Amino acid sequence: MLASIGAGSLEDLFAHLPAEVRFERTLDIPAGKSEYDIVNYFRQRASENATGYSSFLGAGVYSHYRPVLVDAVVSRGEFLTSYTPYQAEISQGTLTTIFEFQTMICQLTGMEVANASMYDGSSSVPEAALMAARVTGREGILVSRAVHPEYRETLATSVRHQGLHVVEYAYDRDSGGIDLEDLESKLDSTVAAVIVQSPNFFGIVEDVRKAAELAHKSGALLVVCFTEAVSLGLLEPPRDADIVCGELQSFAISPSYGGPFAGIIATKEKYLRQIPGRIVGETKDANGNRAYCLTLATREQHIRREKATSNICTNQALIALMATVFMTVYGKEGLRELAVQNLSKAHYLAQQLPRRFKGPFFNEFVVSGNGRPPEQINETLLTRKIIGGLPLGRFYPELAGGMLVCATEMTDRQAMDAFVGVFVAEEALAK
Amino acid sequence: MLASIGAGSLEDLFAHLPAEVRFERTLDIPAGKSEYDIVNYFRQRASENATGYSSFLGAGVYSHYRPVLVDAVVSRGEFLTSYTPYQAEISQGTLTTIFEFQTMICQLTGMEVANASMYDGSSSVPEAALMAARVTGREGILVSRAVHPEYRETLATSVRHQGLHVVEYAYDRDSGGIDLEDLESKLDSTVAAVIVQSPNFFGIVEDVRKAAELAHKSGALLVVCFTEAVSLGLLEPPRDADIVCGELQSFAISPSYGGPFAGIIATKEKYLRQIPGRIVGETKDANGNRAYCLTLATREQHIRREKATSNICTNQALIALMATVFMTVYGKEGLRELAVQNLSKAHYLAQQLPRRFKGPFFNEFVVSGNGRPPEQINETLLTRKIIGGLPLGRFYPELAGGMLVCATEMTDRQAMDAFVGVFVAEEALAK
Amino acid sequence: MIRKVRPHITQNEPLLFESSSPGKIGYQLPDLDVPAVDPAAALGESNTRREIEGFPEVSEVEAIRHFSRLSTYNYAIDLGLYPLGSCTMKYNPRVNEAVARIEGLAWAHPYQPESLSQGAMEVMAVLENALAEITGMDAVTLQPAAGAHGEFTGILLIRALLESRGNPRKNILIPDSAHGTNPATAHMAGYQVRNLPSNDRGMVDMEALVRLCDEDTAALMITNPNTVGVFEENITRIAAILHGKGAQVYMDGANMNALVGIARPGDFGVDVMHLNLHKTFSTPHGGGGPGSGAVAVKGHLEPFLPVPRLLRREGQWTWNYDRPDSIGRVRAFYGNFGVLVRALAYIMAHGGPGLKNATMDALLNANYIRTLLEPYYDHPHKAPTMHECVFSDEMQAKRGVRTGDIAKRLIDYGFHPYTVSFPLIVHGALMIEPTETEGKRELDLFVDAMISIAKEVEEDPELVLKAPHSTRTNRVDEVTAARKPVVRWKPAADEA
Amino acid sequence: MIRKVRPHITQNEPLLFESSSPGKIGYQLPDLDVPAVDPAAALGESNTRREIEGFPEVSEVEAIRHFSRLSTYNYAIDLGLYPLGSCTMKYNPRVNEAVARIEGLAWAHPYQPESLSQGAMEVMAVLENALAEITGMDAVTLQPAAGAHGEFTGILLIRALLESRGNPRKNILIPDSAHGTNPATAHMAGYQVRNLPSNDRGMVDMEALVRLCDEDTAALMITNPNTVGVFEENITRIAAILHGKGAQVYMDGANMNALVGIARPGDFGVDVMHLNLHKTFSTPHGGGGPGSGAVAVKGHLEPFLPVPRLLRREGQWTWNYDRPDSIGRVRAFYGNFGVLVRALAYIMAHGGPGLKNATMDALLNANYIRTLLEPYYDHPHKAPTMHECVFSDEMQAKRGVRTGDIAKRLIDYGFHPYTVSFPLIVHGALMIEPTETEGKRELDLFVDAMISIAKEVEEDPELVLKAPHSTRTNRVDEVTAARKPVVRWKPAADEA
Ligand SMILES: Cc1ncc(COP(=O)(O)O)c(C=O)c1O
Ligand SMILES: Cc1ncc(COP(=O)(O)O)c(C=O)c1O
Repeated sequence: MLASIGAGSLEDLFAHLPAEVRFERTLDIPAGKSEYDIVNYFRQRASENATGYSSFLGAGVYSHYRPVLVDAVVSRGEFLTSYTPYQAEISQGTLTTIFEFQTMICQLTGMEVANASMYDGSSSVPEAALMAARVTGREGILVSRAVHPEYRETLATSVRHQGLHVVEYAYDRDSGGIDLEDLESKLDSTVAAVIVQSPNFFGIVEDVRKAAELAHKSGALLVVCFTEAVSLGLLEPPRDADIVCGELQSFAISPSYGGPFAGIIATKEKYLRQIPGRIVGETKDANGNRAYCLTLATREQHIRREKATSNICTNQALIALMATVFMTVYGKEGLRELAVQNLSKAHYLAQQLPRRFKGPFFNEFVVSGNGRPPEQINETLLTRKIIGGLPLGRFYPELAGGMLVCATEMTDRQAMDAFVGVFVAEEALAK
Repeated sequence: MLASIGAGSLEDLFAHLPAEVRFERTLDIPAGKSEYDIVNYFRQRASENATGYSSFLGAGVYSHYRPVLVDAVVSRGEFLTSYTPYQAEISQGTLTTIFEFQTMICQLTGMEVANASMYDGSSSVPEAALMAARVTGREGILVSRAVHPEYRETLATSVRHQGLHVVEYAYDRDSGGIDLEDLESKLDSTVAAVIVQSPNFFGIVEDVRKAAELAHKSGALLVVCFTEAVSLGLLEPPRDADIVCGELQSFAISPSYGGPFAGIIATKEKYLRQIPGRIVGETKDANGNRAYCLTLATREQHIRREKATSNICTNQALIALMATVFMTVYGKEGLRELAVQNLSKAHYLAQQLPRRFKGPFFNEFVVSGNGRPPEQINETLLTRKIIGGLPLGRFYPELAGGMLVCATEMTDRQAMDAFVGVFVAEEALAK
Repeated sequence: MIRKVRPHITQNEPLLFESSSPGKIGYQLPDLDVPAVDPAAALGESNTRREIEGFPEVSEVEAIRHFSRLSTYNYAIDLGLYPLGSCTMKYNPRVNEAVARIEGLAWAHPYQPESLSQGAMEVMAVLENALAEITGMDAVTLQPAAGAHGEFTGILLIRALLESRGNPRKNILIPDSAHGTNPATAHMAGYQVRNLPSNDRGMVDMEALVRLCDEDTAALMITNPNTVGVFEENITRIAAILHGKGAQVYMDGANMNALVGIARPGDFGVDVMHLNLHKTFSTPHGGGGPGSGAVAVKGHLEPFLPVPRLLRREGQWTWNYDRPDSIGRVRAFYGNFGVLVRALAYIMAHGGPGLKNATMDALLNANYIRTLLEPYYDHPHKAPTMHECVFSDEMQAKRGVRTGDIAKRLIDYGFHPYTVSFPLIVHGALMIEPTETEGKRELDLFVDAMISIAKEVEEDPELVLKAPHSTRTNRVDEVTAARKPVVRWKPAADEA
Repeated sequence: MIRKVRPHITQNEPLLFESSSPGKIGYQLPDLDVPAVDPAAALGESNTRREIEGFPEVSEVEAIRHFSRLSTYNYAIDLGLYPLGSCTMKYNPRVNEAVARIEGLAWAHPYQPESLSQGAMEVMAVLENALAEITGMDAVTLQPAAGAHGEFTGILLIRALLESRGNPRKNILIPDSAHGTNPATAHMAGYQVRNLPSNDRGMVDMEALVRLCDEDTAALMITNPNTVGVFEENITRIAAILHGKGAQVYMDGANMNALVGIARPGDFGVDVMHLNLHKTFSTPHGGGGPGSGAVAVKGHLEPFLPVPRLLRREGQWTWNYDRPDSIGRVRAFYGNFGVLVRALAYIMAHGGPGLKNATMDALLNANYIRTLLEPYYDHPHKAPTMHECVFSDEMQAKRGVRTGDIAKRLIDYGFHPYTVSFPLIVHGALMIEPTETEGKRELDLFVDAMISIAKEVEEDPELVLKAPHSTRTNRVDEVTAARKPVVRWKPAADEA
C-alpha cells in the first residue's frame, strides 16, 4: 500500500508536519497489554469499589433490576457499532427503535412529542429552560430548591451566559413539596419557566397541577423534571406541564458511577420545532413502504449552526435503547407492578423511621436526624455491609442531620430491618 | 384460538388421554420464580463452589483464557438459537463455520478429513475404536494405560456389546510413555486399533511414529487421542495415525464442571465414509454460487437406522463454534505462542519439583510423592487459596503418593512459587 | 402473498483461509513471567512442528466481521417460528445464558475438591429430583450428552438388568414410526431390531405386538406421544404385555413437551426413558448442539445407573463410585453441566403450574395448525393431535410437488420449514411442531403461508419446485455434495 | 460489478404498539416481601394514573424477536467499512464491553463512600493522565458527555479566564470549514461568531486571521487536522497571533485520530481542546451515543475546570469541591464513567507505541483512498491528506448526480456512505475517513465500488439517482417527513 501512494515509510505520511509540531519521543504510556491483563486490571479496580453491599442510596441514581434481555439486545453489533442513522436505508433498525422510544416517552409523560434523547437528566433541565425562553421570549427561570441540587448547579452553569436569570424558590418545610406562596410571590411577566421536579429530590410527589396554574397565570411555561422514571408507572403523568424533562437511569441503565445515562425532553406538539436534539419521524420510501428517518434537522447545529436550538450532536442512543428494551419487557402491567413494589418497600421502611416531611412520597424519603450525625450512622451501617442514605447537610444546611434514603424492588426486608436496627441503636447512643 | 379448534377449555386438549394415565395433581415444583430470583439462586450456588483460587488441575480439563470474542459470537441468536442446518438455504452461516472447523481440525491434526464434532473427547474414543473395527473387520482394541482413565472407562462401557475386546497395554515406568515391548507383545492379527494418547494422561509426549509402525506392521490402525488441544500448536501432528480423536475443551470452552465440551474425529480421506456424525461438504446452488450442506447422510441413523456408523444425532455444534472462534482469534502464530507459554510455565514449575517420569512433557507432569499424602498437601494448599494437583492413587495404585499437576498461561509465577513452597514445607514435615 | 419478509443486502464473506494474510494476528498474550523454554530443546526436534499450515491469520476486527456476516445467513428461533417437528424448537430464555456463565459455575473444574463443588452438585441434585417428579420415575442420571446417548445408556441399563436375571435376551421391538436413533441405539447395545408396525391411526398395532413380543424380547422402545404426534392410547396395556414376558419398556422422551404436567411415563408403565433437555427444557440447540439426554428409571434399574452417583453424606454432597452393579460411565466426568444449569433455570422460571400451562399451549398451537391446514393438506392419521401434527404431501404430489419442495417454498415466506419426510410411515411427511413459544400472530402468518403455497401448487407448481427464490443462496445441490465430497478447504494449487 | 453483498430475506416487524395484545407480559417480578401498599391511599387518587395508555404488551420472545429483527436492517462497523468522515468509525473492541460490565464498576453508585469508590476514581485518574500525555496538555476533565458538551465546557473555561482578567470579550473566530457544533457552542456561551475564511489549500487564510483577530476576540475555535483532513501548517503562527491579542486557542479534537503519538496540541499552542473518546478512543457509537467529550487544558485554565476534581490525599482519592474559580458543573456526577472505562481499556491495549501505529495506519488508509480515487473524483484541496480525504462531486454533478446520490448508490455496493455535503467549504463534499481499522481487502472493495459508480454516472446516471435498489427500504422521502412531521405512533383511530 505504501508503494501505491508513493511513500517510502509510514513516517513519510506525516513528514510534511512542521518540525516544531512533530512529537519526537514515544508517548509515556506502558506498552500494549493483552486482553487477559486488561480484564484483570479492571477486575482489580472493581474490587476496590463496593461489592456485596445492600444500599439505600437513591438521590437521582437508583438500583433497579436489569432484565438480561437488555444486554442481549444492545450487545448486537448492529446496534452497538452503528452511528447516528443519517442513512435511513441502512438504519431502519435504529430509526424504528427511536421512533418507538419517542412514542413510549410520550405515553409515560402525557406529552405529545419527544426527542431521541439528551445527555442525561441534569443537562435536560437547561435545555428545557432555554426552550421555554425561546417560546416565551422571556428570561426568568424559577427553579424549586427541591430540584436535584446537581441539576440546579448544571442549570446555573449552562444558561448563565445566554441572558437567563435563574432564581430559586422555596420548598415547604412541612410537606417537603414546593412552597406555592413563595413561587407565586416570585412569578411575574419576565418569567419564562417554572421548574419543578416530581417526585422531588426529597422523594415527595409534587402538586404539578397547582404549579401549572400559577405558572400559566403569569404566562410562563411549566417544566416538570423527574429523576426516578419508575414513578411514572404509577403517578399521574404531568399533563399540565408544557415541557417534561428528566432522567431514564432507572430503566435498566446501570449506575455506572454516574453515567452514561439518558435524558429526555418531551413537550406539546406546538413546540415541536423548538425541541433540541435528534428527532425521528415517519415517512415512506419510494415503494410506498413505511419508513423512518431523522427529521426537522433545520433545528440542529449541522444545518443551523449558531442559530441551532442546541449544540448537541452525539446523544445517548444506545442508552435510550436500553430504556426502550426495558419498557418493552416490563410493558404496561409490569411497569405499574414494579412501581407498586417500590412504593411498598419504601413505605415499609418509612413506617419504622422518623420522616422529616409529610408530603406523599414514592420510593425515597428524608429521615429526620436522631441526634447522631448521619455520617456516623452510615459508618456503623458499613460494618453491617450496608451503605446507608445520603446525608443532606452537604446540599441543605437546614437539613443537616437528616438523610435521604431510598428503597426499590431490590431492597430486601432483612436489609431494611437491619437498617432500622442500627438507626434505633444509634439513636439510643445519642440519648 | 380454542374456539377455532372447537375446544371449550385447554383441559379439553388432552381429555382423550386414558383416565389412568392422566396426572391429576400439580407437579411438586415450587411456583415460577422471577428472573431476579433465578439469578440470585445460581449466584448463591456459584458462591458454594471454588472462586478466587489458583488451580493446578488439568487431567483432561484445562484453564485457558477465553477471548471475549468467543461469547460475542456464540451469543448471537442466529448461531445460538438455530438447529442442525438441515435447510441449507437458510443455514449457510452455521454450515460455513462447520466447514471451516473441519478444515482447521485437519490442519491441526495432520489428517485429511474431519467431522462436525462428537459429544466430547471420551466418547470420541469408542467411536474411533468402532470405526477401526469397521475398517479392519477385526475386534481387538489395544488401549494404553496412559490414556485418560475416564476415557478408558467410557471405551469399555461403550464397545462391550459390539463384540470388541478391549485390552490395556502398559506404560513405561521410567519414561511415562507407552511400553512399546508390551504393546508389541499384545499385537496380533485380531487387533483392529492401537489407541495412544499424546500428550498422555501424565502429560508425556508419546512416540506416535513408533506406535504407528508397530500397529501397521500387524495390520491394525493407529488411533491417536488428545485431551490438551493447545499442545497441537507446537507438537508435530500425528500424521502417522489413521484416526485422530480428542477433546477441544482447551479452545475457549469453560471447564463448566465437566461439560459441555466438544470431541473431534479426523482421519484419512479413504475412511471418510466410515466416520460417525455430521459432515458438511462444499457444493453449489442453482445459480452456481458456492454453497455448503450436510452430506454423506447415508452413514447416519436417520437414513441408515440400525446400520448407521453411529447413533449420534445432536452433537456439540455451538461448542465447536467456540473452538472455531478461538482458533481464528489466535490463528497460526497465536496458537504456537500460546503453546510455548504453556510449555514454559510447566517447565518452570517442574524444575522445582521431583518429576516421576523422564519423558518429554507439555503442560502437565506427575510429581513424585514426598512422603506426605497428596491429599494432605492439597489441604494445606487450600488454606493458601490454591487448588493443588490430582492425587493419582485413585486411578493408578502404583502411583499413589504422586500427583498430576498442570500449568497454563493463566498460572502465574507467584502461585507456582507458593505451590513449591508448600510442597517443600510438607516434605520437611514428612522427614 | 408474502407478508413476513423483504429482501435486504447481506455481506458476502470468503472463507477464513482465503482472507488470511501472513503475519496478521487477532490476539495478544500476556508477557511471560517465567523464562521462555525452547520447544525443540524441551520436546525434541522431531516432536515439534514448524507451523500449522494454512491456519487462519486475520485481525480481530476481521474475525468478528467474519462471524457476524456469516450469522446473517442463518434462520433462528430469535427470528421467528421454527416448526421442526420432533425437535421442539422453543424460545431459549436469555437468563439461562446469563446464569450458566456465572464464574463459580462456568469455571468449576470437575476434579476440584467436593467441598468446593457443593453448589454445582446441589444444582444437579435439584434437577434430578425435578426430572424424577416430572416423569414419575424414581431415579435420574444426568450423564448422557444428548438424546441418542441417553437411549444408549437406557438400553445398557435394561441389558444389565436382564443379565443380572440371567439372560440379556436378543431383540428390541421398535415401531416403524420410530426415530432413526432408536434402531441405531439398539444395534450399538448389541440387540437385534424387530420392526413393530403401526395401525391406521398411527398407533402400535396391538395384534402385531402380541405376536412379536416373546421371551427373546428384551424391550420395546416406544416414543409417546409418538412421531405422528399421537398419544399411544393403549400404553398401559402395551406395558403390561411386555412386562408379562419379562421385558422392559423404554420410552423415547423426545416428545415429552406434550406431557409435562399432564401425564407421567412413570405412571403408565415405562421402566426407563430419556429426556432431551435441549428440547423440552429449552436449552439452546446452538446449530446442532450441545444437548443433554438425562435418563430416568424405575427403582429396579437404579443399581445399574452410570457411576458416579450423587450421594448425601453428613449434610454434604459427595460422588459415589462404589456401585458394583453399575454399567460404568458413558462419558468422562458428570454430564453437560452447563446445559443442566439452563434446564434447571427453565424449570424454576415455570414452576409446577407454569410447566403444565406451557404443555397446554403447545397442544393448543399444534391443534390450531392441524385444524386450519387440514382442508389443504392430507392428514393421514385421524387420532387426536398432541404437540405436533403430521401431514402428507399426497394432494400436492399429484402436481409433482413433494414435501421437500413445499419446505423450500416456505423459506420464501419467511419461515424455517417443518421436518421433511419423517416419520417414514407417512409418505412424504410434513411434520409440524410449533411449541408453546408461538403467539397467534406468528401462527396465522404460518398458516396463511401454507395455504398460499397449496394454492401455488395448483396454479404454478414450477414456482414451488424452484424455490427458494429470495435467499442469498438458492436451492443447494446436495447430490453433487455427496457424490464428490469436498469436506475441507484446500489451497487453490492443490485443487488444480 | 457488485462483489460485496447479495440480497437475502429479512423479517418484517410491526411496531411494538401494533403487535401488543392486552394482558401479554414479558416479565415476572419477585414476590413482594413486605405488605403491598395501595397507591391511591399512599399517593392520593389524583396523583395515581389508571394505566399507561398504549404502552407495549408483548411476551419475552416477541420482545427479543422484535429487536433482533429490527437490528438486521442496520449497517454497522461489525459488518464492514463505515467511512463517515469526521466520525472516526473504528472497531469497538469487545473486551471494552466486558470490562465496563464488571459488577464493581457497573454498579458503583456516584454517592457511595469514597472509601468504597477508589477503584473507579483510580480509573478516572489514570485516564486523565494518559489523555494529558497524549495531548500534551496539563489537566483534563472527564465530565462532558460528548464533543459538543466538551466544546461548551472549553469555551466557558476561556470565558472564565478572560473574565478573571477583567473582560470576557465579544467574539470567537471560527473557520468556515468548522463543524456546526462550533458556532452553536460559541453562541450558547454568549459569544458572537466571526467567520474565518479558508484558503484554496483548505487552511486558515492568514491575512484574514490577522485582519479579524483583535482585542474583542476571545478565542479561535480551530479543528486540526481540519475538516478537509489537512493539517494547519501555520498552526504555531496562528496561535502566536491569537495569543498576541490576548485571545485563547480552542482546538476541536474530533480529528485527534490523525495526531495521537505524532503531534500534540499542547506543543503547538493550543490552550484548551476536547477529545471525542467515542471516536479516537474507540468507544462504541451505539447508533448515536453515548460519547465522552473530555476536555484538556493548559495550566492557566486549570483553576476554572468544572467541580468536582480528583484529589490525592493521604494515599486516597477524594473529590475536591473546594474550587472557588471553577465554572461549576456542566452535568450531574462525574462524567460518562462507563465510556471512560472503555477508553482506558483501548489505551492500555495499544500502549504508547501501539497508539502511534494506529495513527499511522489511519493516515495510510486515507492516503491510499485519496490516491486511488483522485482520477475519478475531484479533489479540491491539494494539501497533504491526513486521516481523511474530502472530494467534491463536481465531475459527477455535470451529469446531474450529486454527492447524496453517489452515497445512496454506495449502499448497493455494500458500504455505509461517507459523510455527505460536509464541510460546507467543499461544494458537494464526499468526506471519507477509513480509520486504521480497515485492511487492504475492504479498502480495495470500497475503491472499486467508488470507481464503478463513477463509471455508472457516465453511462447510466438514472441508476445512481434512483439508488439504493437492493435494500429492504429504498430511497426514503425525507422531505415529507419534515413537512408533515409524524414523530410518534398513534392508534389508527386517532389518525383518522
Ligand atoms: C424422536 C426422537 N428421538 C431421539 C432423538 C435424538 O435425540 P438427540 O438429537 O438429542 O440425540 C430425536 C432428536 O431429533 C428425536 O426427535
Ligand atoms: C469536527 C467535529 N466537531 C465536533 C463534533 C461533535 O462531537 P459530538 O458528536 O461528540 O458532540 C463532531 C462530531 O460529529 C465533529 O465531527
